Amino acid sequence: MTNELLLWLLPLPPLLAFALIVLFLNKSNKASHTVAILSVVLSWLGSMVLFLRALGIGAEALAEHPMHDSLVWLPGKTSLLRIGVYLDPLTAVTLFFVAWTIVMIFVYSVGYHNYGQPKGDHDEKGYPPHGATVEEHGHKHKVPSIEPMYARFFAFVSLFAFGMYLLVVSDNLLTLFAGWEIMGLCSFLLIGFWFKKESARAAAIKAFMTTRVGDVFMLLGIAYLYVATGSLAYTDVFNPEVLHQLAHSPAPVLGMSVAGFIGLLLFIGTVGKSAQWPLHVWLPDAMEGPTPVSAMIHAATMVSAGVYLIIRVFPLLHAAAEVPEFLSPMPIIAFIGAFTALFAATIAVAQNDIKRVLAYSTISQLGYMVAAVGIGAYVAAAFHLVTHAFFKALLFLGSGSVIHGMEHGVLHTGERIDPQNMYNMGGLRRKMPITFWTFLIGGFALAGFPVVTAGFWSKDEILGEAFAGHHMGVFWTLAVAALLTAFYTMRQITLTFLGEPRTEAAKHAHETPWTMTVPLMVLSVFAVGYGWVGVPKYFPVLGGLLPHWFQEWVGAVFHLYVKEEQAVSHSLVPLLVSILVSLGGLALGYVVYRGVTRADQPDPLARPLGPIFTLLKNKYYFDELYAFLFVRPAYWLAEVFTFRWLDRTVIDGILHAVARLSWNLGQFLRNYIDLPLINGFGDALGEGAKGFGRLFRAIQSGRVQHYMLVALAHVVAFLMLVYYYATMS
Amino acid sequence: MVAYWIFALVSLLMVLAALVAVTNRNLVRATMGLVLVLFGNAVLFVLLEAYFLAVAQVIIYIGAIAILIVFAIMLTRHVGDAWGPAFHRAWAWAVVVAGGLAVGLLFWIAHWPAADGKAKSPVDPQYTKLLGKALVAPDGYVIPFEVASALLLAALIGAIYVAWGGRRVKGPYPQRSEEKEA
Amino acid sequence: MNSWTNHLLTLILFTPALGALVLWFLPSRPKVQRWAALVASLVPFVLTVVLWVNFDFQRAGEFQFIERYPWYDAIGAAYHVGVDGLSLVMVLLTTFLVPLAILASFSIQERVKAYMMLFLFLETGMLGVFLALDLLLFFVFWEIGLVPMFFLIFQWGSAKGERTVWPGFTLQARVYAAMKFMVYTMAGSLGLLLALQMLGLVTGSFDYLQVLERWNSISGPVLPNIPLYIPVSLVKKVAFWAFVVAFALKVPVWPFHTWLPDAHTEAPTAGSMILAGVLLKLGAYGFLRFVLPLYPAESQFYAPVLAFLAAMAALLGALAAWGQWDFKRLVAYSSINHMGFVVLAVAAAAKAAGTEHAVQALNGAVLQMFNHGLTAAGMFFLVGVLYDRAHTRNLKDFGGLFGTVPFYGGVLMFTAMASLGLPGLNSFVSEFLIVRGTWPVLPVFTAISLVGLLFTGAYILKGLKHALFGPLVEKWANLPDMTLREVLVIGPLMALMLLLGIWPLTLLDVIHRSMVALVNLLAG
Amino acid sequence: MIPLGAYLMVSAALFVIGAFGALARKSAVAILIGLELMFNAALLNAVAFWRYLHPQGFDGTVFAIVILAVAAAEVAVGLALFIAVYRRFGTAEADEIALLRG
Amino acid sequence: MGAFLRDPSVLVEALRTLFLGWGLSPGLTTLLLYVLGGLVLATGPMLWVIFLIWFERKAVARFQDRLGPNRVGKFGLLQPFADVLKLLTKEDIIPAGVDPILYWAAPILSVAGVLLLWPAVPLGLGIGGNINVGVLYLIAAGTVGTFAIFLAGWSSNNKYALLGAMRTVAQLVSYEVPMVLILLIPVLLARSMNMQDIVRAQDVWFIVYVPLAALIFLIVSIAEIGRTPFDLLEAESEIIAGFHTEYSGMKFAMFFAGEFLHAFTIGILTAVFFLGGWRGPGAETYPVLGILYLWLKGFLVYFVVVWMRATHPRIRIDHLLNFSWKFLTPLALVLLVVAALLDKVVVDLGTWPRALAHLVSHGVVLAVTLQIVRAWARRLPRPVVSEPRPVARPQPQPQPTGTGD
Repeated sequence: MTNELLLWLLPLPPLLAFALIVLFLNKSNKASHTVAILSVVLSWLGSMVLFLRALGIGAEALAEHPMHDSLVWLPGKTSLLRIGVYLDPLTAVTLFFVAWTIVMIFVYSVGYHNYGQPKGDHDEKGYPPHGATVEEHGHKHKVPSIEPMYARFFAFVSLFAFGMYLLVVSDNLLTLFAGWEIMGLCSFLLIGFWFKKESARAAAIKAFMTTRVGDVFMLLGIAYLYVATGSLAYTDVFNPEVLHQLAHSPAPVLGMSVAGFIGLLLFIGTVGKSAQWPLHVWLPDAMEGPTPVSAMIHAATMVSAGVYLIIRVFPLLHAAAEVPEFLSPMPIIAFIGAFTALFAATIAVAQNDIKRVLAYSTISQLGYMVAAVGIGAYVAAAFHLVTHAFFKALLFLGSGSVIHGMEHGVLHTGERIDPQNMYNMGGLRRKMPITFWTFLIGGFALAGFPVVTAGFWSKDEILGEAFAGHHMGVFWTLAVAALLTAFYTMRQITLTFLGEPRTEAAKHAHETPWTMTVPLMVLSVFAVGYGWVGVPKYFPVLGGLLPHWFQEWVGAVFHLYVKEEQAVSHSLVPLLVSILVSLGGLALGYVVYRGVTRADQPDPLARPLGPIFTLLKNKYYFDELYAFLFVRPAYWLAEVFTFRWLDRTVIDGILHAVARLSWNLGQFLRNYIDLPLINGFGDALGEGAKGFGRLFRAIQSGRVQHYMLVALAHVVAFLMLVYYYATMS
Repeated sequence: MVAYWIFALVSLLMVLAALVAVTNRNLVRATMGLVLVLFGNAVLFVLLEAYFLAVAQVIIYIGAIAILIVFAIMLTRHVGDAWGPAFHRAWAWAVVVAGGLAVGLLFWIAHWPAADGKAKSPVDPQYTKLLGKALVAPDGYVIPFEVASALLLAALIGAIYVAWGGRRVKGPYPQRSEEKEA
Repeated sequence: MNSWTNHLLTLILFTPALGALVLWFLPSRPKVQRWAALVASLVPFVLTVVLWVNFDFQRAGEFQFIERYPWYDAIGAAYHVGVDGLSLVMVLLTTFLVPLAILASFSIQERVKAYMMLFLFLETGMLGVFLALDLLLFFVFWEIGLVPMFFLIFQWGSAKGERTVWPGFTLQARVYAAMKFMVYTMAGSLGLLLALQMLGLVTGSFDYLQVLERWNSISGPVLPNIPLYIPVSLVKKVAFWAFVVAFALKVPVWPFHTWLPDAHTEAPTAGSMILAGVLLKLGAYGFLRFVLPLYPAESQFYAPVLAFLAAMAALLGALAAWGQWDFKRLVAYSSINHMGFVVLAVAAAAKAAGTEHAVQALNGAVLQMFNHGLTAAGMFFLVGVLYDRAHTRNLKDFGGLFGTVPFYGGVLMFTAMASLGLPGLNSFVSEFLIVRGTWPVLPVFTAISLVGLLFTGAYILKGLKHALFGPLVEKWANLPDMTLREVLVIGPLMALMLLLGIWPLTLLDVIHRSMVALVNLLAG
Repeated sequence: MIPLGAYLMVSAALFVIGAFGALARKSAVAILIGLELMFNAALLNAVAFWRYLHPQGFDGTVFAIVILAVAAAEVAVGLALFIAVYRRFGTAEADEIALLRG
Repeated sequence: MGAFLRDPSVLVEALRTLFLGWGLSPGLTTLLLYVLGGLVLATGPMLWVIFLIWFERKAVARFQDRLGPNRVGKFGLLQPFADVLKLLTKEDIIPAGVDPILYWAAPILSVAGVLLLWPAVPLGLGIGGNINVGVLYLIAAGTVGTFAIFLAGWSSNNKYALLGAMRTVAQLVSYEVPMVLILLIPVLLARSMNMQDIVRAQDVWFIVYVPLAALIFLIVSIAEIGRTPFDLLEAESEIIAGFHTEYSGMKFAMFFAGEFLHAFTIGILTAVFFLGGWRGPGAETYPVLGILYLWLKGFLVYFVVVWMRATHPRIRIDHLLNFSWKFLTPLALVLLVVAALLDKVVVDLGTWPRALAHLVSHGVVLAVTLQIVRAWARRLPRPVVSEPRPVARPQPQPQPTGTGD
């Protein structure tokens, strides 16, 4: 099979699986997960084949001549819009991590949704399973029950996978946007998967609407790009000449070049999708979905898509930044990224929900990537994207495993506690060893534990680039964020796994089945190993020993646009800072939270930080702020202003007034014109005619012939008269 | 030459028949006189090369009007019988007026220069076809044509209504009361 | 082209009316009437497919299948019909939707014969508007469409509710809606009729092509043929606004839109389907067929005004939809929102006459018309399905239906997403094209409209949220899922939504060719 | 060729005879017969004028056709009235039916 | 001979030369030729009637399982001649109180009315009638027959004769309406009132185009000639012999001959309007052959008429009139309108598609008509034959009240 055909076919198996499950297989759990997993494995296989073939071609060659195929999709007056598939080194690495994480998440989902367990006692569609009672060895006890909408889950998640594959293999922004939006829909469906839960419903809508804000801007950006270049394909748009032209023509607003403006608009799409401040609010709420979905959104697909986009359009941003007479969008991007990284990290410190911590850490890490792009470190951003995908998937799946184990305990003991609250855990390392070790690896990777973990390499590269590029603000912000990251990661590990169990449920927690642990193990391999393919050249000792394959591979894509930098003297400052914050944060976290022994104990930081802690715990009151600033006024605008006031009162009021006026006019005409004047006149006429009739009734003989006689006599007389005058003249 | 003879013969016949039609006491005979006049008129039309009108004359006057008259006579008993005087008392006045009319008309015709005129040009062989088209052409005679149609329809409905005589309409199989009682 | 297809348009146009007459003679049993009406409406669809097959797509910008017979020679009016790409698409939409609407109205129980006959007459009226190439004929069909719709709303509208017009004068809601619909549209038609007659008088013909040619070549400061010495520019302006108001009422453009929510809400399900699916397109079609070609200069001059109104429609329509708790009214307002984009595109095309932008905008507009026909019809139908079962449309009464009626839920989700403009489904393509076409021309209004697009998401999600999501209301625990008939109605709609989303060229090709012709015409 | 005057003479004669009949007869049917004679006279006139004066035009023939239609309508209504009157009064003598006398 | 077969007018030309050779003036010659032609046209059919009488008696007899005339001549062929002789020699009875002129005029008009139809009939290519308003002429000439019957009835001074005459007039006038309407259909299809043109237009016989119209025409024609099942005018059981009760001898024979000839004439007319007239293989080349074809077709229809006479009972007078006014007239009107509209659309399609379109339209009209008739018939009250008798059935059980509704 040719590469291009394979690329075309790549997104299709999940779509087919979606269609099959929705239309035919929704009754059978086994068939649906078989089909779903089979489909993603097929796509995975295709991705791997393509990846290997891409490796065979080599970075430079592939960057020069990417795999590309397209066909006409939309007509235009002068040009046709083509859509197609595309594979260059960036696509290849993205495809790599997407394929792996998706397969792992799919396999994990089988266990997570309790496949093979009995049906719940009173589970119903739209609520999470509540557990089933089974009789074992003569006594009843509760065990987790299978998800009532098992097949539906696999259908949705397959569609999700389709969206991501579509986005990745697209050769143009339009199909990228299509995949983007399909994922938006899927996130809506999956966050609201337990649709009868009020919180899930609200979260789903919040996710969709918040990302849609970004999407609308992005659509505008795409449209603008289409206007400006007549094409949306990367090959056409990122043509140096086109870029040059875009970068040198002014945009209507903000003093930007067209390229910069389009880049900014597209970036707003990223802000929405990758949950950057100020559109970050949806992501933590998205935890309402099942955990595999969280992993899917946070690692494999959605948020990665945002960063992927911004890296993908980097040539555009870069071109815009190159022209000094226009405002560059890059600082904005860097600012938002760095700010988000710090901002989210601070919130994460004060969260108790195991998934929420991770959610904020995702926002924070995405901020890293965005900031990296903002300072021009696109390769570092891509690198962090990949490593983050692996370890974040690992962490989410791990946390899901923890929750699952906790739920088992909760069901067993019947305690009424939140199985997601870290304060209710503790000491799980003994109960769930595989989960513990894999989680530990993931956590350390997140924290950037030096040298060993992938997270260290990628994060270090970002810091290094920031330092090297003299973006000191970004550098220090990110460094602080890294410290906080290490801190809350260790807080999480300590609270969850170390120490002693703080509740009965934690004591009865169980290791999860193999379908869940195997993905954890596989991902932990990548969480460690993937870092080793991208060790920077300048790194002491190791830099010479290990390959810096990633930098060369992805960098090849951008060498076409970015001039080779002069050999920058690489300082050791960022490296040291990186190691310092990582280890310091970890240590600090362990020290502070080591002493938590009771479930209802207040957070050790609560007292020293005081109101700041409350602020952090309430996420800086952003939800409330948005509700006050946007949501409530919008509701008022919609219900009261537009509908009740403008439509019903003003416009309809005018109409009704006109109607009433006409009505009254008609009444007036009838009562004062028609009846007295016109009818009166008619009546008078009739009366007059009657009078005449009375006068002339005498000559009515009633005999027809009489009348005729008279008439004819007149004719004769007339004839004679005429004849008389005719002859006279 | 033949045409002259035919014309003379037919005209004479027509006048005689007309006299019969207005004087004969027996209405059926009077009607037959009328029919003869109508037929004679059709012959004159043929002489005038108005073939279509000749045929129409026969169809409408003889085929419809005369038959209707006959029918009416037969539907009303005794009316067709030769009974009583044909004219009412004031018939002399009628003679006077009709005579006056006759004198007037004859004078007119006699003194009208165009009266001894000859036909200007022959009739187009396609005349009937053209006439048909003219009758329904919007810039032709469609309005008189439609008015005539409307008139005929009105007459049709009116005649039915008037002659109906208020009889009740019954179903095709009137239920006889005996049958019901049985 | 053989001689049979010479009369194809006439056949398409009058088969429904003929079918209605046949219906008259058939027994009044509902079953017979329904199936007969369905068959009668399928015939034009089949004929339209034949038309589609025989259509010369290379010449989509010209009128084809022209039939011309003198009708009223004295004033230069003729029975003149023909299709170009634009009409073809609209005819296809009409003949495609009507059978589905009739199938959807199988649930009508009372006075089925009258209902079906009205429906078929309505189809003829709508088709006539799309096919007519004679101004007078156009107007006649324009008005013909009103009458059946009026009765459909008036007689078969929803039974509940009333509206107070002014204190002491309260009407039943459907009566109110029907009257409003009728009076409103008639008011618009008044100006249209006058303007049409003026055109006919000035150019001496009612033939579209001749009017087009002569009207645009009028030179000199004073109008010919009219013994009033009025300056041409003034007349053109007034006539332009007469046209615009008539069509804007029909589209409808803010602030002439308030009849629409009432009429759509009160009409029977199938009536709403057709109302939203086709009748609104009449207005947009009028813009494309008459306003732009006849008044290129005025359109260009007043494009910002039109764009402002359109942007308002897009924004306020979406907002008002969001503010609704009546599901059907919500969908009704969504039509205003969607059609606002069409008018926006028209305005942009007028402003940027002759450019690539104009072509793209108009492509988007026509495609949006078709797409909105599909999605709005689908949404109305689905609301109707829900109403048939629950006898309420209040969103507050629903909840959690996704578990009870999963199939319905899926279908509703699909259709709603199509309406929202999810890529991969039809509306996205048209919205994208419109934005692409309007953005460079009218950036501010496009931006306003895009805010509307944001709220499109909001109201769609609101509907889904309250109907499908949330805690289950016990009342609806045993709600039956969709029947086969209902699936047959929505199935073709969904198939087309998907097809057009994935492969818009199926329609866009012909639309594009005709729009290029139109834009070239505008550019002169 | 026969001169126009000859036709006019015949027509005049018919008209006068018809007029006399219509004026003098007692029976309603007979009056109708008289009227028909008058109609025919007019018809003959119309056709004769057409033939002699405007053989290319249509006015005369159309006029004749309208006369035919009017005559037919008149007879139909007249006879219907006649029958109705006969039913009502038991007679059809015109001068006995004078209820409309003022 | 060959020349005559190709162009029969050579005979006329030969005669004309002959007469001119005798020294007659051209005008007189023409007149003479007209008279001669008229004589031939009048005598031919009259002689043919003699054969028709024989044929009908024989055919009806066969239908009724009898032998029919078989005494005079071979197969009784000479029987009609014998009858004619008998009638000629009978006493000419004139009842008292008859109106002498009209009484005499009636039988003559009766035959004349039929013979008047013949000049319009195209006998072959270039032979026979070629009147441009031929169809109108037919209708006009048809009225003469009506008059004859009416005069006969009225002048006889006989109650039954008058009743018969009234029935006849009512019947004939009623059936003239659908006949005229139906005749307009072939006129419309041929775009001409000239019967020659109508025949020439029938590349495909019009019966293929408009079978219903042909059927209606046949029915209406039978009614026009007053034959079974429409022979109310001489319903023996009700009004003795109808209008010719008081006629005997040769005057009666003329009525009789007129009726038979009329029957054959409508056969010929049906052939002309719907069966392609004189058309047939070779009729264009040898017009005389056309006369033969026409005769055969006419005779075929005549046979159908005889057949109907032998098989159908007479129908009631009110049915007769209702049938015309409430069924045939509306149907004919609908057919006419449908044909007119349809033909406007399909006229350019070529012969067969056009014929097919018309045929299909007739199928549709027939189906709709049958539906309507069926629906109407269902609503008719059935004549009650007898009250339903009480039938033994189980005693009704007392139903619990309040549940049914």
